[in-house]
Amino acid sequence: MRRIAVTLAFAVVLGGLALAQGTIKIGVFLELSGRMAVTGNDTLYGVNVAHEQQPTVNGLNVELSVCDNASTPEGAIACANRFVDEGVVAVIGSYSSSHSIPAAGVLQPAGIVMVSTGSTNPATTQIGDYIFRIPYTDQFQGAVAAQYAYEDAGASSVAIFRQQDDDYSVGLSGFFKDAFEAMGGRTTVLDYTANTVDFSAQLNNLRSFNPDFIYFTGFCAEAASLVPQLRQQGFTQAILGGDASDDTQCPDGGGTAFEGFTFTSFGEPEVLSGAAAERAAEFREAFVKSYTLEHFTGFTLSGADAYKVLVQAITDAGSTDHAAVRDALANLKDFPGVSGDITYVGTDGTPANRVMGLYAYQFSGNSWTKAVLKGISLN
Amino acid sequence: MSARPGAGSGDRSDAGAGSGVGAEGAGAVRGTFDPGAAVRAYRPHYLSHRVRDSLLTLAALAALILVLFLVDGGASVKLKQVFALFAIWGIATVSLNLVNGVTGILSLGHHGFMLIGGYVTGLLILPTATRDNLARSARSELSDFAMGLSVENWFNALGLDSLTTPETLWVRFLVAVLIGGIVAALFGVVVGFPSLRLRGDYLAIVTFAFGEAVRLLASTPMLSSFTNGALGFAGVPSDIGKSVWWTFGFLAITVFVMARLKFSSYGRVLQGIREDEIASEAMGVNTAYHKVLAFAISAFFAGVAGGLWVSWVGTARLDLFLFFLTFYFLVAISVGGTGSITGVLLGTALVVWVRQYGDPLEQTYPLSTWVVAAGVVLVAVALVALLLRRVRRLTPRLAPVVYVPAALGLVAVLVGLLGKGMPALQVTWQGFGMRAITLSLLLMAIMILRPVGIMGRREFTWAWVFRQRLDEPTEDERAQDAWLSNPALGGRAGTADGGGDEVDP
Amino acid sequence: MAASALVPKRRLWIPWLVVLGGLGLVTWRMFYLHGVNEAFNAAFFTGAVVRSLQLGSLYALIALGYTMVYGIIRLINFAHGEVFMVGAFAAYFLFSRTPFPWPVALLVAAAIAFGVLQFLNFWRADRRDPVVLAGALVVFAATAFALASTQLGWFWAMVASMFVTGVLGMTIDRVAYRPLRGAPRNSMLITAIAVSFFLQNFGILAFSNRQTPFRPPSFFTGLLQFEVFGEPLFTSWMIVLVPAVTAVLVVALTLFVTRTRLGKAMRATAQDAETARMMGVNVDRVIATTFLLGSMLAAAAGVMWGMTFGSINQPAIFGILPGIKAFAAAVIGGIGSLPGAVVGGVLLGFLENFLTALFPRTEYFAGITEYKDTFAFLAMIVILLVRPSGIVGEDLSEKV
Amino acid sequence: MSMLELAGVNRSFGGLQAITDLSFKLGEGEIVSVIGPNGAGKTTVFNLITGVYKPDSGDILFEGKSLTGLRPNAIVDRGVARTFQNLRLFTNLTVLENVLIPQHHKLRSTWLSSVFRTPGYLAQERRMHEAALEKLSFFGPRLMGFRLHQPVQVLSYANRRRTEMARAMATGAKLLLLDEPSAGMNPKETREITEIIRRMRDEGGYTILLVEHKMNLVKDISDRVIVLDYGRKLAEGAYADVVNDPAVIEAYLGKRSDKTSAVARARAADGLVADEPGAAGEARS
Repeated sequence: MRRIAVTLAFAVVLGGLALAQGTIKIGVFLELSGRMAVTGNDTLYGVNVAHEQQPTVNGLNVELSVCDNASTPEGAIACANRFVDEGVVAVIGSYSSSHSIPAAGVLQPAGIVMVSTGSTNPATTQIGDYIFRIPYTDQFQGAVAAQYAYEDAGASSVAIFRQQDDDYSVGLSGFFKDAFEAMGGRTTVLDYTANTVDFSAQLNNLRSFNPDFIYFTGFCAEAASLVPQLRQQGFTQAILGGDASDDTQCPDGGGTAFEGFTFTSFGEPEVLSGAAAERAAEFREAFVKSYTLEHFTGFTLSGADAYKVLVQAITDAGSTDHAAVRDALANLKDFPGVSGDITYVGTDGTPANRVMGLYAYQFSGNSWTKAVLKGISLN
Repeated sequence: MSARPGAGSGDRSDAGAGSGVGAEGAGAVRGTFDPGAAVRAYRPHYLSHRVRDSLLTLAALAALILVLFLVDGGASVKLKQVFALFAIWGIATVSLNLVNGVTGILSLGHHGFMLIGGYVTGLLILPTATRDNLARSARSELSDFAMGLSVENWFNALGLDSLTTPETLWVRFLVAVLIGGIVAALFGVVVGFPSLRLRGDYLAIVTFAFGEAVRLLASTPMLSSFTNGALGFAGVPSDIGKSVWWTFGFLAITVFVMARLKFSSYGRVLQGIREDEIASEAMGVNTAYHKVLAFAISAFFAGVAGGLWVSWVGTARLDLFLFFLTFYFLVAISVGGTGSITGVLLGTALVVWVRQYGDPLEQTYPLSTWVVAAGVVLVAVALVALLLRRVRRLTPRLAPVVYVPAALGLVAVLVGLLGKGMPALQVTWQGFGMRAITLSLLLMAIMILRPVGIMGRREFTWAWVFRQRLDEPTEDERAQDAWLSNPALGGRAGTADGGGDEVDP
Repeated sequence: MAASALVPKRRLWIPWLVVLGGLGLVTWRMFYLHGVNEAFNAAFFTGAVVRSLQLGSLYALIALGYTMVYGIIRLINFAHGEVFMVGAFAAYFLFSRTPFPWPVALLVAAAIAFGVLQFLNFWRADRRDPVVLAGALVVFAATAFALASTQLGWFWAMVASMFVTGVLGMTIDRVAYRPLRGAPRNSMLITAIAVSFFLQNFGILAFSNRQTPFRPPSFFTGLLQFEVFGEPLFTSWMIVLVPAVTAVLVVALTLFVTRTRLGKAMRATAQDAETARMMGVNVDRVIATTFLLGSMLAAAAGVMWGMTFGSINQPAIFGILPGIKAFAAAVIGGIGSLPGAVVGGVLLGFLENFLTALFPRTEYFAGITEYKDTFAFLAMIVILLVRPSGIVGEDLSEKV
Repeated sequence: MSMLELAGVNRSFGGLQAITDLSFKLGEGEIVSVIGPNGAGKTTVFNLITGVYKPDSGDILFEGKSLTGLRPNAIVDRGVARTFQNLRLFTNLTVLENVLIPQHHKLRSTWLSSVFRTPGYLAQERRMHEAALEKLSFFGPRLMGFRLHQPVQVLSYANRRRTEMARAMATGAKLLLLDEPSAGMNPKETREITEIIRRMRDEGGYTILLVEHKMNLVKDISDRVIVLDYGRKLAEGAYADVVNDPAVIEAYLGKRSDKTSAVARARAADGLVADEPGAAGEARS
């Protein structure tokens, strides 16, 4: 009888608490449709799983307000405006710099914290002090790649393939070029535009330069045409790609041409070390309960961490005040994220020294898989 | 006073009215016609309703300002920016309409002009802090010369320090957007030149090639010292582009200029070129000059729209200026009414609405929902077709175009509703690109069913609201017409045919 | 009247001068380049020529569809690039997703059988002819069975994709263009743009929103090595396959247009649709046939494009650039003229490929590769301004 | 000095010699008709004079100055305007607008002052309206009143012809080239148009060159007639002289030895000399 009474009382208290509990909103805007929808959705799944793991903060329910930016800048702005209207506490998103930057232009003046999950363009966090990101910048990636090419691959002359109408590619190839030339190597940049399929002209230029290493900074769509053509025309040099090459469909069309194609990308559980690796593996287990493994990429971890750092910052701030959340986030130090430790102290909103993964495509039986080579980072 | 051209009043009441009827039976004693009296008796129609029209226009403007006031002060930031976006795209569509609708040249390179205006404006108003940031950044491709191009620097050099404060951003923006427009207009002249030799679809393709080539060239080393290549520049001040008042102010100026132009002698000539270019030339019209002029004016306002668009987004980037922009403008113009400024604004509102509030269309739904939706659309198509056949009195009323979609649609609805449990129909499917699909289907439907668009070539006028027709004969005129056709029947006015076409004896 | 007054003034030596002068310049440039850098040897230039021919053949196949439609109804079929895209995707599905489940197989087989029905129709000229109906039925049964049970090889995938895409072309004509016959040209062009946008986005909805791998048999993609003057020339068998298939299709098309009744009706309609109609030509059927043939050629180009370049890009952008460039090729050659499309396509292939091989990046020169995509547009604008009828086309200017 | 002078004009299309060594003169205030069988090159003459085509050789002088090489609009500036055989009106525009457009080339205001409706522009616009109404009133009340605001496409064929003539007059040209002004008109309307052409000369002071097939119209108003055949001038002179010229009769009727049937010859002769076939209809009304 007494137990029943206690249980009842407990239930009443709990129920009352639940009723009294307010909700806070966190905005999520990602490329859920349009040309970047694959990565956008993968990221959203990561956010969702992290949300399931930590649905409350400071005793308040967190409600995700998901908005699709349709992979367009004006869609991103529409989302940002919606968040301002809804009075969200903070915003997660977006994958592409093309969409993060316009939205940051809305959120910074409105004083709302934004944590980008995939924007690697340095300009994003330069917009203001309310803008943060989870990944490394292209500067970091370029430097890591240059170090790899020069030291591990022993290259002294590198041909860089650059998509001239894409800022990610232009930025990354520039940083690589600077870092590689600073080490004493020679580079040449070969430009192409989006949707190029016939690379003969670029290969003609390549022939006279005759490099000993090739760095590809573009996207899968073009790599899928470029790499087989390189091989067909007798270029046997090692090729390194950036994180935009991270897609197992990438090598699918080129026969065996992609064998040995390496690329740097976001750290997956295997490349992380110590506690971070365990956290990531744990998260992956949670992830496969709701989604299939093929959706688990570095961007998934990035999305999860964006949610986690925000929850941590709101907890630290003890309130949902925008400025307090920002201050708490800016003071975040050694946060145990699933994609590695995250520290915002003393940075412009980009976490310090992140770990990247070095991967290679391997042909196994009937399909291509992504093989983990190692985790790399700047020494 | 004799003819007062459709010109005097400042409002748009002279829009469709143009000028009016008045020669009511001027000396219409049958058989005698005094030309002098007819000319003297001519009087623009709107003069009789001038006060009413002005008052109504003022009231409408006041209502618009009230709405803007509510939107500006209201809670929803999104609504506010949708309004601003409507105004910006409205400037672009109304200016494209000058070439596409009024002059009848299909221009597909409007996004190219917007790109030019946008980049120029963006570069000129980039704040010094952002500029320094860019200069420090390792990746900037901007040359020092381009870095120095800043309205703020110019004002400083001129000693106008009071105009370099954040509060006076609008002054700098006005200067920048003016320069952006002028540069775009210069390119408009350049693009206008092929129009001297080419006609119709060839010209459309050349303008299309221009729009694409501008974007491709903007990222090459040739221009990247000004455009910063593909990187573009972030941090363009958004205060003007996101302000409802400023954007609607620019829209008002654009509409004012375009409406006045359309109903001036120049506008008539441009419409003449649309109707028949060879005849225009044979009537002394310097078609080359006027086509280039139309391109230049249109490009100027496109440049202004580009500047505002860059300001609205806050960055100047190449992927803001893809061909889809011109496509949406084309949808707005064609759906609203080719050549009609009010119609074009209507179309723009529709396009902006679908673009900004159409996200439910692109969500993930089970396949059964999609099948039902497709079925409903097909049934709607059948109903519209049936209605049209009724209105146009076509037989057989139940043509294949009616029953085929109807049958398919009904089957789809039934399958979707009854087969809900079927595993094949429970697969979820995301409606990628449904907004664009909707708009392109709408465009197709409009082109097939009503190629001139909802408003046609008409403008919204008060005379139209009050059903005042200028082109319908008065009783006297009807009688006279009948007499002209056949004097023997002259007495009985009612027998003459209303259209007034002569009936051969 | 002097007889000489009747002879048109034509300076026949000018084209020859241009061609020979150009060849001379090219030869000089090649020797110069070889002097600058040993890498630019005969094998290098031979490779550039064959690759130009390969790319040019693909452009030519697409351009034929533009030129045929333009010749018949004076419409720039903006959606043709997207038809090409659908052709590539159809082939992809037929090629790597077969065997299909039965309902899909029946649907696809119906489309193919309808296309075949049209072809039998060319021959018998009556759709109710028992031979035609029986043929279509046999094709329907056979294809349905084949699609549901086996995986198609690239050749049969290409043929099937050609029929599916051809039927799509006819459907576009029936639904979007036929109601607009006689409407202003601008309305038709705007509709074509709308169809193009529709297909792009429908492609995203239905196929995928990312690039799709196209797995050609490794026989075609593997490394193939020749010796040219002792220097190795690396290439693959596609270099032979593409021009060969193109040549076969062009010859077949030419035979069709010149030798068959329907082909003659087609030429008559191109000359003057009204008169052709009065002479008993079923103009609508001729136009539908034009769309069918043009779309089939585009589908063939799509398949070979996928095989050549290994993957096909996402539907929203795949068709745009090849489509527009092929249109430029058609204009360069002379729109409305079949040989013109082939000449223009091959010429564009050489412009994009051989020209960049002639001006590669050297120590002293940054190269012209960055501007490669604008060549087609620039060449088209120049041709339109200098000789609007194109290289081999006839004059289409308006009569007063 | 003659107003218009063609001196040895030649023009060929491909291998076809459309106009061969054509010379004639036109004095001020004259009404001259150009007649000839179909395909004789009458419309080509108009196209050559108005600059649509350039002559291969020879010269066209208007008031002593050469017109060759000028663009059509520049030729209108000089004072030569035309109508078209198959009506080229601005069909979606109103009658009034159709007659205002040809006056635009005389407008001396920039587009900006037309946007801001400066007094100078408004005054010109008013004058343009007056002139337009004046030209339209040439045709009586038919094109006045509500018709001013009707789009041309709803007008009857005859009214369109009239609008086109008014439009040509409104250019301010001194020389009008009328290409079959009475095509598609019934006999009553043809008589009316004959009268109007005469009034255009007498009251408007225009010099008129016309191409016409209806011989009674030609007979009634022409001061002179020029006969073309296969691009050459067969004959020139007063109507009565020209129609009796054996070369002209041969051009129209063929040679005696021709196997043309008597009926066909009679029909052709009907068109050339007799009143037109519509005479019966006229009697009925």
